[in-house]
Amino acid sequence: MKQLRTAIVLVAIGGLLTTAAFLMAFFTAEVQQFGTVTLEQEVDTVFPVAPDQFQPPAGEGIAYVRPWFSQKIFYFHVPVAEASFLVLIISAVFAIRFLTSKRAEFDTKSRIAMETALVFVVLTMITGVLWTRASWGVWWEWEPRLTTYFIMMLMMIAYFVLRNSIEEEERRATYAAVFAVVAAINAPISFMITRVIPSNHPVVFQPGMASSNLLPFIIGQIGMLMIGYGIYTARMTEERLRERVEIAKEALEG
Amino acid sequence: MSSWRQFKAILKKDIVMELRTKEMLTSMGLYALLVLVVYYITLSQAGADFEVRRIAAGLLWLVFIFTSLLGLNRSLVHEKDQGCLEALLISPTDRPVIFFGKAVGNLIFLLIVEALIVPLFFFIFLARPGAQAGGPVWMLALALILGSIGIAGVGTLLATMSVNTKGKDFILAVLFIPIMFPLLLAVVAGSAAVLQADPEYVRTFWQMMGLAAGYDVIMLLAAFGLYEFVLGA
Amino acid sequence: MTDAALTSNALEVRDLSRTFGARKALDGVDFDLPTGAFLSIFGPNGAGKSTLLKVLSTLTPPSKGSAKVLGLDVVEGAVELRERIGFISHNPLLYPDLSAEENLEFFAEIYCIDRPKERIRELLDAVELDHRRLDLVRTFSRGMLQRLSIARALLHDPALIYLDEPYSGLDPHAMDILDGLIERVREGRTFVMVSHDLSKGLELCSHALILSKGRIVLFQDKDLIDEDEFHQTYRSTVGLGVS
Amino acid sequence: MMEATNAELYRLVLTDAPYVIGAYAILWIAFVVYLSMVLARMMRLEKEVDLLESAVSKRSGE
Repeated sequence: MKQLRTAIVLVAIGGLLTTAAFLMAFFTAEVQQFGTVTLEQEVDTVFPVAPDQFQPPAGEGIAYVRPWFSQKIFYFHVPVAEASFLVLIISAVFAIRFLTSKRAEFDTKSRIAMETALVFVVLTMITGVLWTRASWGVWWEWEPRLTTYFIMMLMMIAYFVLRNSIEEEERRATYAAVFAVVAAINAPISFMITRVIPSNHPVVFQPGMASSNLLPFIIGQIGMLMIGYGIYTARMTEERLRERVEIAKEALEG
Repeated sequence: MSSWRQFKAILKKDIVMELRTKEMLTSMGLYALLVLVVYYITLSQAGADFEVRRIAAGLLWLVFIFTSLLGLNRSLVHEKDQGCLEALLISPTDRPVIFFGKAVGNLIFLLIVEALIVPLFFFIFLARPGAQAGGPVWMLALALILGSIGIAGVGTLLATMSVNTKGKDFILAVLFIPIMFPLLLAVVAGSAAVLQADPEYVRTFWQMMGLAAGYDVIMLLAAFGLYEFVLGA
Repeated sequence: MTDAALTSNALEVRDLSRTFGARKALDGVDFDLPTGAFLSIFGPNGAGKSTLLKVLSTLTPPSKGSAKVLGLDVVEGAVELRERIGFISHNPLLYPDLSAEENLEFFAEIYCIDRPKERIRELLDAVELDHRRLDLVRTFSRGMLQRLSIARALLHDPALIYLDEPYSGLDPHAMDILDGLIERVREGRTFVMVSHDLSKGLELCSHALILSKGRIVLFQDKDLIDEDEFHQTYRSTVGLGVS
Repeated sequence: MMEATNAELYRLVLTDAPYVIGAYAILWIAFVVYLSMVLARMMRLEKEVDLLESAVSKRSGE
């Protein structure tokens, strides 16, 4: 089981990298700022005093910069989200290869990639929801990215609903591949169009971002991609086993 | 041009059949009217000072998205029922001709239903004394046409798949609505801009129409390219 | 056409396979059929009969091997080939909400036939439906539907006609009419029929083919067929397919 | 006195902490659960394959 070993190694390294990113996010990454907190009097604290333009009128207390802890979700949320996007595209590429070659293996690959993408999209949704709750105090906000991922999740669920409703194997594979391609074209359009409508989702990834922030992000991203590939490999191994079972059963039954 | 002749034949056949049975138009039209009744129930609780105009665009598109599901399904079931699609596939008809024949037919029926429902919707919900006037009608018509093109094009592709599945209507809705999401967002925003006619609405409108047109072009190309595979399966 | 005349084979199937994953719908099918022959294909359910018909009628490409129909490759010559084949199925392939004439007019346009009016009149006469030409197909009986469906298949005067279980669901009278019609149009045409009905299939055919699990079990000239032996072979393959 | 207000500052700032930790926890738990499900299924399949394939080879050996 060479593949299974590959999968385990990938997931293990991915796990280490994402854990490293997690720790770095708290210990080495620069804490980003999110507004100010005003206290009645000056206190002895590590929190820096806010710039002058945020200070209340004299005699009404002093404003401190508020560290933005919920931003730490970013080191996980964004890698997961980007990985989900990438895996969806990979699934669509396999779908196109299936359509042009009609070989069943590409259908399986496309399906497993779609399943991995669905796992990632669901996780993006969950972390996104927790982020909105932490930052804005609400559980759900119809804002562009959350909405896009919601739509992506619906499309991926629709993909599996479509598969389940067709008996004939080749037709199922073809329709699923066509839908995967349509979904992969549609996802970026949704993403773009939800952004055109004004919204308040933060753009955390700014060009001037400190390298101390960039490093854990990149490490987290690489780790997440490895986990994604590990999940994909593990599922493919499972599917191959399943095929062997089917072939053996058929051979036994005549 | 033989393709042109085949295209006309497919379109003419759909129209003759529809004029004879009036199946699609009555079912779609009636369904739309029923939705209007449900809207009345919904809005009756909103209070007298509620501005229906603010949500009118969304309500309008809601009717069309669901009635179009009904029509798309019907239009492909006709082809599927007696195996006629197979007869077309075995004939020397290019696959894109079949796609455009069906899609244009669906577009025509959808536009007819829209032409009936929009004035009705306007008189029931929007024509109140003292209500502010919206933008010009042709702008709304443009939004309706751009939206309907996308619905008919992508819908024809998805409906051709869903007629071959168990539980066709449900599958079509599940596939269709998420795929339609960007287009709906654009045309609802565009129609809302026209209906509310806030200052600067013309700019928003054109921006949204640009997005809708872009979606139509991309998705029609995709549907056009993928239709052959769907027919081949 | 010249190719077909040259080789005088209507079908040339070479090592044809149609697979999907581990499933083999067709597995190394290989045979020739002379022009003007009537081939009956038998086999249990799932033997690959309809897949073979689909490949030969250009609806699905082969996974391996090749098939030439009327001298044209089913993949490369698909468009040209479609103009020369007709299809009669147990489904009428007609629109119920159009009249007989309108149905034929529609298909005449699809096949881009010159002077469609005369051709349609002629065919409706031939299948004895002239008096019902303005009636909706919805109101037709099963036998009338089948007759009209033959008229539809003959519109473009195809050189080769596929018959997919044409007798299923027909009453004896309609079967007789269908027999007569097939007999009348048989001249100069090649036929390929898929059937469950052994006696009917044997009666009409000039060549018989039995498929089982995507492979050819038997392919014979009718004159060489010993009927008892044939039934024996068929029964054993069907029996094999069931267990 | 000073200590109290500093603590207050931390309290104000750390209200989002549970959500951050929660997000990480859910992610990890999800991965672990999903992968162990896959592994469990795979182990079962492995047994089935062994059983079936030995049966096949036995039959073909006969």
